[in-house]
Amino acid sequence: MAANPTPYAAHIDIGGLSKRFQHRPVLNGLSLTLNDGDLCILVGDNGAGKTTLLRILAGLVRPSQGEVSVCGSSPIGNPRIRRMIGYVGHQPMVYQDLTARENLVHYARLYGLAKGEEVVADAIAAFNMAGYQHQPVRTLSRGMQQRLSLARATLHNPAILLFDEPHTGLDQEAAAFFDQSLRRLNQPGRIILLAAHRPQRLLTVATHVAWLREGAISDHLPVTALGSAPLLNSYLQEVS
Amino acid sequence: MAANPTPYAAHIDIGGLSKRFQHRPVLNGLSLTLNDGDLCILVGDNGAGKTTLLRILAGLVRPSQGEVSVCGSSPIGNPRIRRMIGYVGHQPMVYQDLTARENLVHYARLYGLAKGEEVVADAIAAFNMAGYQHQPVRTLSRGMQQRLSLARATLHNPAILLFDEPHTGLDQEAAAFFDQSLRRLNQPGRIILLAAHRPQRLLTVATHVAWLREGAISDHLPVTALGSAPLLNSYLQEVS
Amino acid sequence: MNVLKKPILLVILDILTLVLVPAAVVLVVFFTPVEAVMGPVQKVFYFHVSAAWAGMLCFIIGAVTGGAYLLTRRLHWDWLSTSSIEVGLVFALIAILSGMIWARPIWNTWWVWDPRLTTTAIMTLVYLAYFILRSGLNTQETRARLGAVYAIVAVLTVPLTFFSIRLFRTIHPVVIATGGGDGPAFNMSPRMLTALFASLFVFTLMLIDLVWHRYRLAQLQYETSPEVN
Amino acid sequence: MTGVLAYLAAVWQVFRKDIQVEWRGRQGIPVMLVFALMIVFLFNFALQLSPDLQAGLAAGLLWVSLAFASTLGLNRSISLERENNALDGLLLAPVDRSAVFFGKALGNFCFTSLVGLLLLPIVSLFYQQNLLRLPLAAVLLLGVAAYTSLGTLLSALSIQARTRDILLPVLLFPLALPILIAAVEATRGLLSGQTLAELSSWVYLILAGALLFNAAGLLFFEIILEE
Amino acid sequence: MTGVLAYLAAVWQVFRKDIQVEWRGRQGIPVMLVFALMIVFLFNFALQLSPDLQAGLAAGLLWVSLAFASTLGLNRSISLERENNALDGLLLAPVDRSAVFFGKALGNFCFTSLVGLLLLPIVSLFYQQNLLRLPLAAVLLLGVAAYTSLGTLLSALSIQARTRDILLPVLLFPLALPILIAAVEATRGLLSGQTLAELSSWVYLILAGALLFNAAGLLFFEIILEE
Ligand code: HEM
Ligand SMILES: Nc1ncnc2c1ncn2[C@@H]1O[C@H](COP(=O)(O)OP(=O)(O)OP(=O)(O)O)[C@@H](O)[C@H]1O
Ligand SMILES: Nc1ncnc2c1ncn2[C@@H]1O[C@H](COP(=O)(O)OP(=O)(O)OP(=O)(O)O)[C@@H](O)[C@H]1O
Ligand SMILES: [Mg+2]
Ligand SMILES: [Mg+2]
Repeated sequence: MAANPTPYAAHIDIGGLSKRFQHRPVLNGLSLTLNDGDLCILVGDNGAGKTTLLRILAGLVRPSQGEVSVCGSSPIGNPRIRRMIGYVGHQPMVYQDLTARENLVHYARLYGLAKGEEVVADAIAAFNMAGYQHQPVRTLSRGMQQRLSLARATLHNPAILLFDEPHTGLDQEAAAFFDQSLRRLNQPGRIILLAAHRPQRLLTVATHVAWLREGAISDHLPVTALGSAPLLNSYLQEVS
Repeated sequence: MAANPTPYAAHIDIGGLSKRFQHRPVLNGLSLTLNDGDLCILVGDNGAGKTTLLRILAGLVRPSQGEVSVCGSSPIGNPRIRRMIGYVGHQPMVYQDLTARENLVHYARLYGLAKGEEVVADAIAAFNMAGYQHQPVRTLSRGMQQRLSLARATLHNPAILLFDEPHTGLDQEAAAFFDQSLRRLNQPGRIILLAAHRPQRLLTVATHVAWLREGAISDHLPVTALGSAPLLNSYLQEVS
Repeated sequence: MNVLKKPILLVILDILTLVLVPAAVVLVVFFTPVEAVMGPVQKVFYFHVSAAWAGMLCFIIGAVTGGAYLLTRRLHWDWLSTSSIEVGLVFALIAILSGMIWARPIWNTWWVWDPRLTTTAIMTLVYLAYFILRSGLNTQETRARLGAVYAIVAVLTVPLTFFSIRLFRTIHPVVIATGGGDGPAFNMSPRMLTALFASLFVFTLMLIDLVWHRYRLAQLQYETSPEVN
Repeated sequence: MTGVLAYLAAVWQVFRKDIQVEWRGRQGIPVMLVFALMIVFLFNFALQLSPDLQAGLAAGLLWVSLAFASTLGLNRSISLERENNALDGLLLAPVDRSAVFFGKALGNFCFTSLVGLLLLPIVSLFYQQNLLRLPLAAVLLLGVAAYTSLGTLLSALSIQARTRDILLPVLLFPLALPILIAAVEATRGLLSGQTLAELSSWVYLILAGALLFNAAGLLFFEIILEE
Repeated sequence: MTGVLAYLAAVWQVFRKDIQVEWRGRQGIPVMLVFALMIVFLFNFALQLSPDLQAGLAAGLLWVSLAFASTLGLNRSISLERENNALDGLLLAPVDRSAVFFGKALGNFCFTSLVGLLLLPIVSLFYQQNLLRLPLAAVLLLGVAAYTSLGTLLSALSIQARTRDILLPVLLFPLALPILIAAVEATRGLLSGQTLAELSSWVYLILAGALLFNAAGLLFFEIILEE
């Protein structure tokens, strides 16, 4: 997790993006631009399409319509772009029968990391996984798996970080550590997009908030400007 | 979710409970008594054994040692006791290919609920699932599945409610609604045990807090007495 | 630790087995008559039958002790159950191999697709599957619990194998039959019978000895290596 | 009395849910049927069974293909319960776990026997034998009942293993072999003109299997499913 | 040049991970082997293959049992990727998706051919034929290569269906039939004393299949795997 991960500026540009499942539109002409150094929180009701949007950005889902550009190219079918993306989804995306460490080493190798072993050791230490690094994932508790998933996604120090409810299952300590990491990760050369349902704790870290409503981004503004958006503000504060 | 679900008082009594996986003890001589009307929040680090404890109480896991009594009997192999338990786990426990409504109807029938259709309709309305009640579960977002899981577990109006991180994936509105339901559910004749990592929002609802540490309950006290337990208090407040 | 100490009874059993097995070999080689038609190969007979008997007995013990585990939930029974099934598997393999060695000269082939042979092979596969099942399970308790259930269901193949020569037409001879099979059997002289019973007895002793050792191994494994699985 | 009724209601509800899932997807039965047909053809090709021999083979092929197809159905039936931990939901329900066994076994029985009955005219056609006879259908149903109840039992064992996706056939085939052989023999006998009475020993063997395996389910299902 | 090396490294890493999982569980190969043996026994019994016929059958049974066993391995190989969405992790990795295909196919090839080679002496024993010959092993490896590369391709298709657990054999068997027939014919020919040269048309057929299916994997795997 060193400084400036890419030689050029990170950038995400989405224009007129639509995604339909069957005939039901989930995303409907969504546009969003994220600039270098942004840490944008994505909020929205259950079923708003946050996961769908993140998966499209990660290149895992093909949009039905519209333009998606991550650092200048479409993320679909483009290994060079994939190299720059780290994605944490609802599932940990690891092998049940391998241990936590083996999974990380596997990913390090797959990403061709030069100092794989070292990076893995660092990640294990950082996420406090040393105690169970040699247990098969199958036997890990939910929070342990979530830590592993976070470690996996940040291992290769990507320029674009996509987090889908990353705090899920983390205990207080791990959640606090993750918030700190966010602060550290949020630098020039990187974009972080983070979907969350209770983003209050993140408002001090984030630079922007985007509200996904009825298939499109209804509001996208700097955290400092939240005062000028009473609706979004009340949505964020609804319950605390 | 009518009043007083059981003719007699709800009661949970755990004595000297141990659970080992292989040789590694996860629970180690844990004792805990919950009385009628308790709403106890179970806190503990990742991997502390919260899920294991709840699954043992639900009769899904056999303890290695010790006594577990739910309303006077062991929950293992006892349909009469199972009738009184509602459990929300990390997984939604529903059929992917059936719709949300069909799943609920299935459970209503399995529990032999007299007015099954009505109860299901109420649950769907309560958890705001009307919009997608006819979608197969496979296509539901995480939060939608969690609502379904909550509806499923409370459908038969059980005397013992076991919730494992029930807020996971719920949006603000659903989480607020769930907190209200908790308030409503917490009555004489019922015990609620709820595992949570960020229980601050629940402290106004709960009656007790139990801290699972090193395989046993290190603290178990009324919320009102939290002031007298500085360690637990600081654990709860660590990050907010 | 206490488990490391070998029980005195086991020591006696060890010695008995060590003495009696060679004695049985000597008995069979030197004191039984050479069978008229088949010649000296026929002497495989004593070990062939004894191994088959020992294997089946082991499988039955495995089922019974599996049942005991389910009733008591004490891991000792499970150790006994797997141990005897493992030893039984070895005996079953010996029965098959010795049968093949016998078959080669007299049926002029290593193997025929005869019901007795096939059911024996299938019984062996059933118990191979038992170990595959166990090795795929994650905790001691699951292994014990599901292993016991499987061992009880699987034991059905034992009577089936035993009676297969009665159920199906077969070239494998029937011996213990009262009515007699149609297969080419040979007449047993009293000395042959004595030797047969002697070797049956010795194999039974050996079975108990082996199972006991295997049981102790399971116990030691449990006590010493907290296998992370 | 109400106990018995509640028990039957639980069996019925588990069964009904399986039918519902099958109806929703309309996939399991077609896949099984196509697979069974495929095996019939595959063997004909790969083993180059000579035409004169084929008459006697009809019974064997019928049962082998049915056994394989049924394994698919059994696998699907249990993997349905595994996704999203739906099985835990069943285990939490206030019903006897043996009722779950009978419900699942009933579903498997219906699917496999449907496929079997559909196979009869098809195999008849390809092997110039008339398999469409009442006693033969009876043997088919009986054999399927024994096979699927054993299969249901073992599928609950196999999903707890790490290789859950592939373990079932290895556990099931050797144990089911006696039943299969008896079924093949009975079918062959019927085809060669014998009556059911003459084949009674085979039929009894199958019946004994069906009873034994169902009894095992009744006794052991609770034990198998606890964690 | 570095591109090619990176590509090969990716193939190797996917393959290596499959080996690692297999090594951890030590389950897949034993299950496949026992299953193959079981089929050999099952068929003999259920189809009551007459002894005089059996010599010619060795080739057919070898391939049929290997095909079934291999399907189990293929299923396991892909269902490994499905649990916990591990496949998404592979798809996110900055490697060509065709490299994922070749990695998976290589793993499947190794497992199945190991089982096949172990089967050779066993089938030899049971069918009084000497199958332990070099040309026969070569045909075996070639046939397995063709079969498993097709299987890997189709397994990626099948997991996206609702009936993912059971669809693979139905897709795979009919498409693999030409390969299987060619392999059986070549094996039978070798057993009856012909040389590889005489059987070259069969061998070429298998070779063509292997090349075609691998080309298909190269071309289509990316398309198959995107959501
Ligand atoms: C559970 C399995 C088996 C049992 C209980 C068993 C038992 C016996 C017995 C009691 C005899 C002596 C028959 C007599 O003297 O009249 C015998 C003979 C024989 N068995 Fe087995 N056997 C078993 C499996 C096998 C197998 C798997 C093979 C071959 C691979 C085999 C090959 C033979 C042969 C070649 C003979 C001599 C046949 C003859 O005298 O013509 N047996 N067996
Ligand atoms: N495979 C699918 N087929 C059909 N509909 C789908 C599919 N996947 C998602 N959907 C629908 O798309 C919508 C958005 O889902 P998505 O998972 O993106 O929501 P989300 O914003 O992540 O919600 P949550 O906060 O609950 O995680 C939902 O209405 C869901 O039902
Ligand atoms: N099947 C299993 N085999 C081995 N160990 C297990 C198994 N299930 C759980 N464990 C271990 O038991 C411990 C407790 O797990 P559990 O899931 O109960 O924790 P938890 O308190 O719910 O944690 P979290 O907050 O992360 O959900 C962990 O160390 C875990 O590794
Ligand atoms: Mg989501
Ligand atoms: Mg947990």
